[in-house]
Amino acid sequence: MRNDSSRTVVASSAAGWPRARVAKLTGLLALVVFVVAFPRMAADPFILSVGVIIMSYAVLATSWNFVGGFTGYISLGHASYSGLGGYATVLLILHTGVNPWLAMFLGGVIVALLAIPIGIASLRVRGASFVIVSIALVLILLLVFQSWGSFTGGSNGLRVPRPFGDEVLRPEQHERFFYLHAVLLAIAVLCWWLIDRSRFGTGLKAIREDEDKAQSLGVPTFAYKLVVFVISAFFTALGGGMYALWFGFLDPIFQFSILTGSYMVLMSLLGGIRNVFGPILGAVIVGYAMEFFKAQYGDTQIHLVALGVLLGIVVLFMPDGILPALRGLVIRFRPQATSIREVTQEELTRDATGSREESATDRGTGTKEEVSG
Amino acid sequence: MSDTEMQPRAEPLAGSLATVGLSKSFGGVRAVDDATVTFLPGKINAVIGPNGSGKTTYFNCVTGMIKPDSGSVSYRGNDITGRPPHRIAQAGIGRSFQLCRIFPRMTVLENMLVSVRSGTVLGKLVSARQRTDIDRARELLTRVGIDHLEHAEARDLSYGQQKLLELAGVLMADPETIMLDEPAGGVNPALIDRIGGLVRTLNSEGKTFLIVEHNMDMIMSLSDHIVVFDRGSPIAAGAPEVVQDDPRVLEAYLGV
Amino acid sequence: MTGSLLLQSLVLGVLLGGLYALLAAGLTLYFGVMRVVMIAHSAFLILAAYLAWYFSQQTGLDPLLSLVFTVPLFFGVGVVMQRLLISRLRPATLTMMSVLLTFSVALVIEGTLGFLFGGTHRRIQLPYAGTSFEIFGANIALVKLIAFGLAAIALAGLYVLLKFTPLGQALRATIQHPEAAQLVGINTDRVAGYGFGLGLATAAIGGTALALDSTIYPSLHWHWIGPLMAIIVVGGLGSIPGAAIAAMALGLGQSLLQIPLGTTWAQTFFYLALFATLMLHPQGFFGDRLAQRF
Amino acid sequence: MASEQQPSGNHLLELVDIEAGYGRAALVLRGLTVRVPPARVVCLVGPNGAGKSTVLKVASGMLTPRSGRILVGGQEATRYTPRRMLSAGLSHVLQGHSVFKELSVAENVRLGAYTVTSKADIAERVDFVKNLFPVVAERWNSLAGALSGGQQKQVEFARSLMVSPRVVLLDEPSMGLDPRATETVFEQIARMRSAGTAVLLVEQNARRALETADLGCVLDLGRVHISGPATELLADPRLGELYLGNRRAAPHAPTVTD
Amino acid sequence: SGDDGEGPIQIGISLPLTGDFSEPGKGVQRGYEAWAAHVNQNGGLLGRQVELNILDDQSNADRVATDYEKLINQDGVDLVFGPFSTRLVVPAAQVAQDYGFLFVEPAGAAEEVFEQGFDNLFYAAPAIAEDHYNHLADEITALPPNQRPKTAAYAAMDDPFAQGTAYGLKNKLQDAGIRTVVDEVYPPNTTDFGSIAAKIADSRADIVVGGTQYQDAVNLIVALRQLGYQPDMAAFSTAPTNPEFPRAIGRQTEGILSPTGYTPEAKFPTNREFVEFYTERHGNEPNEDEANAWTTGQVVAAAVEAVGCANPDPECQQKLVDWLHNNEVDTVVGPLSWDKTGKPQGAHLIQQYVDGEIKIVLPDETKEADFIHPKPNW
Ligand SMILES: Nc1ncnc2c1ncn2[C@@H]1O[C@H](COP(=O)(O)OP(=O)(O)OP(=O)(O)O)[C@@H](O)[C@H]1O
Ligand SMILES: Nc1ncnc2c1ncn2[C@@H]1O[C@H](COP(=O)(O)OP(=O)(O)OP(=O)(O)O)[C@@H](O)[C@H]1O
Ligand SMILES: [Mg+2]
Ligand SMILES: [Mg+2]
Repeated sequence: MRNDSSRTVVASSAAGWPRARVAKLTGLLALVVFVVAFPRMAADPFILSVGVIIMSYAVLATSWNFVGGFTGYISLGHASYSGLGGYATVLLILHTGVNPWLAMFLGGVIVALLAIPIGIASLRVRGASFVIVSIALVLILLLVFQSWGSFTGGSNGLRVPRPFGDEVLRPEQHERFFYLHAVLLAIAVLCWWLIDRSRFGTGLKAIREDEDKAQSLGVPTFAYKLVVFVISAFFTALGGGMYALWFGFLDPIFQFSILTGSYMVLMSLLGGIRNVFGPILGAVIVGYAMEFFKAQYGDTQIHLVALGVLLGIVVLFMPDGILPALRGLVIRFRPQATSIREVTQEELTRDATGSREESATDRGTGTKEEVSG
Repeated sequence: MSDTEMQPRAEPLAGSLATVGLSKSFGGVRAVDDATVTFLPGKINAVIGPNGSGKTTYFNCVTGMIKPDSGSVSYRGNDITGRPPHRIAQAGIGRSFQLCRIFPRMTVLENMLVSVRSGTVLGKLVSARQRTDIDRARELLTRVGIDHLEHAEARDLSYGQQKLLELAGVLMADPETIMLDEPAGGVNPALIDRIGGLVRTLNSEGKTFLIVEHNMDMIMSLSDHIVVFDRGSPIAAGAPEVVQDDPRVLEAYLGV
Repeated sequence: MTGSLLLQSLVLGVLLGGLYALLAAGLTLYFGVMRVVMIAHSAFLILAAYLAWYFSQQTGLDPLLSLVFTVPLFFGVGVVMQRLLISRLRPATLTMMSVLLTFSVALVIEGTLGFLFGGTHRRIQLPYAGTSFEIFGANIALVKLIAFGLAAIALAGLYVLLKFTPLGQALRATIQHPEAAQLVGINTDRVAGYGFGLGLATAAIGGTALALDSTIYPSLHWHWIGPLMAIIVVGGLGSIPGAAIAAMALGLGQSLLQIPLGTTWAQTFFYLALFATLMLHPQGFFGDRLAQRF
Repeated sequence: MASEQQPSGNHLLELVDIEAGYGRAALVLRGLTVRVPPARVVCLVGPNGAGKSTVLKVASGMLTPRSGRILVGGQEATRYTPRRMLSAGLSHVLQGHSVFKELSVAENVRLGAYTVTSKADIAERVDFVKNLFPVVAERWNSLAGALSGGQQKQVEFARSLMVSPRVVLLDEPSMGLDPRATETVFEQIARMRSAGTAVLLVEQNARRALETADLGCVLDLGRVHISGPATELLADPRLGELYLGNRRAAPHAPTVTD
Repeated sequence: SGDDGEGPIQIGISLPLTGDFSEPGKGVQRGYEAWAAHVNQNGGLLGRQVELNILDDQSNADRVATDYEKLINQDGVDLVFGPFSTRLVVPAAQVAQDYGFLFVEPAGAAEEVFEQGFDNLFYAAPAIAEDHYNHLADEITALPPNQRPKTAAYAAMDDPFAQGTAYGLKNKLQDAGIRTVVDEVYPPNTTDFGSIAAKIADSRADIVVGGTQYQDAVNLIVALRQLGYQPDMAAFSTAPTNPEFPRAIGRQTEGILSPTGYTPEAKFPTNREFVEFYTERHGNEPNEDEANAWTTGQVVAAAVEAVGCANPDPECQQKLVDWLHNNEVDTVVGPLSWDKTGKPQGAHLIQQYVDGEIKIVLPDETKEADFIHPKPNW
């Protein structure tokens, strides 16, 4: 009656763990080396400036991913915080004359403070409503910053004083900003990683899956959401502030644009929102693709079409992002394995009746983590 | 203390869960209607009643998922009416849902680590998952017999296994009072026995249970005290043998 | 401010509200009924507007006649889009992924329009563009009235279709539980396709109405997304009467507020209304949505 | 069991040698054969995750099997869509909650008769189910999603009664129902049988189901473990311990191990 | 690149060929290309051919900066010309400044552009936005008291250029005692002008002034007509000079005023050559955008010829800058000279639709038709 061969046996991969970890560490190290060496390798300041832009994208996407990746709340309006961060930084410099870096940090803090009431208002709703609110926020800020010319410079825009003074030439400035962005990115990534591993992160992921259930398990969901929302706004604002210092000019139309926010979402999803490096990979791909499409189809609107098609393909065929898709590919080429050890009713009953030791040898094998490395 | 009569309105027992005059209506439907109930601490309490008699709504009101229109809920002498669900959970009341709810795209182990008994957000942020938590999660999974699925994504589990996972998740926060909404619904009879055994063991360790169930075999063999709901109000309460023969119960519930 | 200005603003507000209601109707449909966040809706509006413009440009006929083919065309496109794109999304992540998928569709439409027609601002030249008649001292422009009429007809039709026909019921059933709908004999693929087609058909009408009294250009759709989204949230996601009432209220409000506040600050009214709705009544003011069950 | 590979004419529903699974994942059903004769109730029991619901999904065309044949009334129906299955006379009630939550109870019930064209028939059926389940009549105009879990199940069952097919697939119809409603459901199943309908029933309330059923199959890990007349299965002590649960919740003494 | 006398002179330009500013952007492109063709036909610059390297900035400020970065660093251009739109000029000028490049631009007309402290920037047009209506202001203030308008309504797009034009006139008319009864500023994305028009109509202002670009002017005019408002004078920036304008408005253009920096009829020495050359290439006369681009070319060419160098070396570029600060250049829009900030010192012409044709009516020296006042009904 009972058929033993029906149980899928998965080879124990006790040695798999360290190997996976070594691979990860090696990858990380290679990444760091690449980032450090990039400015030296860049053929000219233009390449370097593209590098700075991609870095900035990576910072913004990673910052976005604090909310999007953990809680599953999709904000299409994160340009609000990068824009506010940029303006806060520059207005602080212009009006109080503080050191630009201090201004950038204070800008981040101010935006984080602003994010508290915004979060309280907008995190009350989920799903589609939240998306809409986030869009509305950008549009409202655009109107305010555009109209309140006396304070924000209005549609004339604001010119940003150069943080390093005039003696630092532009290529040199690119290089410095590349590293500064890299440092900010590293901090954001570290922070994301820490949260990912913390109980707080587990609570946030639970919110993403089932908010009410999480609350019934004692997770103060609203506080959790708010905290991560503020963290996200803080990093996004720092990213916006740093970009403003580098770019040197603020125009409300470009600061508060739905497209900017959409790019953050696109980049994160493209790479994979459940992975620390997903948004970075996404930023690199999108940044490169935009340069590529522009170079290829620059003076027609075909570049928009190309970007749209790219995005559509990702959504349809790699909905979890590239990193998970790649991992899926790796798994598929490994020997057939399921993540679940199948158990017959008999074994279950036997387990229940206390013969634990006997079945303990079977247990702990063939787990998902080990299979996927 | 007598099992057979309903508790007097005024003084809920210290250490027990009780409601006084709890009511909740939706539109014209009085889902819970002036429910005054006291549950016995340290015992297995059952809540039975026909479909739509307000059992789930009652649970929801007690655990703060729904704000009651009137009445109060007290737990261990504290008024917990209208507190948000997570505060109630942190006060030591854990619950499961009628339609099994787990976190589908998290692994079984991660599911276990969601429970929060106390601590600030900041504390949770700083503290990485502690070994002790993981060990405890593993122990509970072993207890419900799904420890071998530790790294599987919860959505890959079969219905019964998900039920067990939900139960284990509730236990993770080590609540003193555990409210289960139809733990046996859709579960294989062999597993029902297993759940029953687990409930009994935990009860002997001092946990209080409130169980909503339609499986009369399970209720009758498991519970110490039964509260019968009909049309939103408790109509009878007492020991299984007593309730079983109450004509009101027979009429309302068993339709005899 | 004079009384006549007030009256004039009222009239303009009502007419504007009608147009908003039509433009938001399709969004409500995808959103409330199908859980799809259709960012591309306004891009389709602009596409329809371009088709109307192109039609009248090429034939010299009244742009309204273009409806004869744009409505069926858009319906068909909607069916195809649902079948080929939307239906491939996983239900669990539908809301989120549909944002991106339809965003990409919007980019493609904008890019194609830009490619074909350039970035030039176009305006249909109508012999009756400036025609208006006076009622109680307020001027009503003929084109605005036509747009309003189109909106009223389209909305009423949509409402009846959804509420009182088997298709409407089947549509709602399909969205709520596709498997069960299939098992009672509903051709869920076809029905979901029809639902999407209907939404796009309203975009065809809305776009044409829009083109009657406004210049159009490929990136115009970005400017419509915000106000339309605000309308459907205030109206309660998924409620067509709700969207219509909210559109009317917001249109009127905007029109009246413009007198004391000016255009810019009056525009923020939409978003303030949105935030107020969320604070006071998150499920929107007219949505007959189910209270959350646990 | 495995020897009866040939379709035989006198069954209303036949699943022969079915292998099926979800997506690219491993097989769930591994060569399973189930036959339902006319006017008989066949009950599938088995542990959670054994593949019972999957059997029904394959039978109703919701899941295409990777191999094997499906016959309805002796006619080949292997790659039918659910709608074709429905018109071939097969109806399926899903496990769990499948009411249309934001439609009224009335609309839900009426949608059950989506394929029925005769207005009179529908009206008659509506009266019938209203009588059968008081809650359906009482809450006729409420949104179905507002009902309690058990009430929703009743609406669902009522919805399935709006048509009278030749073969009915029922996936745990008694889950979450109170004893009275459970009885009603089993009575209806018996009525269907007397009307000549073939019923394939999946139940976790195994003892009660086997009492109503004519034939029983025990499923485990995607295979038919044991099958036979329901009364025999009920009497089998090994099955009792493993699959049907103990009548009295006795302390779990280790009994069967091999 | 970089060494003189070798191969063609590379000129880097970024233009909004797609996106919101693509229409005027393409006009500027035509102008630049015509200029380059003309120069090359006539022996080039310093005896070298010129070659344009035009990138599309997609009407986006981020892109425009990246573009100049690319042109200067990767493509190694010898000279750069400015992009279109005030919004894009400042970030572009910053890049050019940082690499020490001369930056002559055809379109950054708003006052603010010249307040940023750039010393390499020159606007290649007769006047900045605020001065566009100067001739009209003079004409109005000179009208006999009984004909002089008493009240004025202003509606301006919230855009540095468009708003600048309207407010330049507003300041002058207010000083002359003409009351402002409506002063509306609307965001660039406004498509519904009903309410603005209602306010203007309700005020019954004698004149209406639009600080507009194209689409908003058209929409505003239609909305005003729908409300039956008939001013004595209606002036709109930019839009009326667009060839699409009469088609969009229909026959009701009569009497509408607009400032322009250029007219094909202008009698400046090089203009006839330009108009002929351009008309031959494109089959129609050039517009303001094309003319401004051509002017930019002329200005840079004059400096290059005078200084005798055209390479990215900062020394050469600085010489070009210095030369332009100290000299006047003859262009198709007249002789141009600049103050320290790069602001030109001239004024715009005023055009008006007369018998369905747009004609210069002010100032008197260059007028092609008589100024019509009051304007006929629309
Ligand atoms: N949609 C699905 N995708 C992937 N795997 C699935 C899916 N549905 C079910 N499975 C898997 O198929 C197996 C059988 O599932 P099925 O639902 O048929 O079990 P069942 O016998 O009905 O169990 P229960 O009694 O819990 O309802 C389980 O291992 C389950 O994890
Ligand atoms: N969110 C809601 N909106 C409207 N009515 C509701 C809601 N929740 C519950 N009700 C109504 O309240 C009553 C009690 O429902 P409840 O779910 O508490 O019953 P129950 O005792 O748990 O039933 P069951 O045994 O079927 O689970 C029902 O009549 C139901 O229709
Ligand atoms: Mg219940
Ligand atoms: Mg099942």
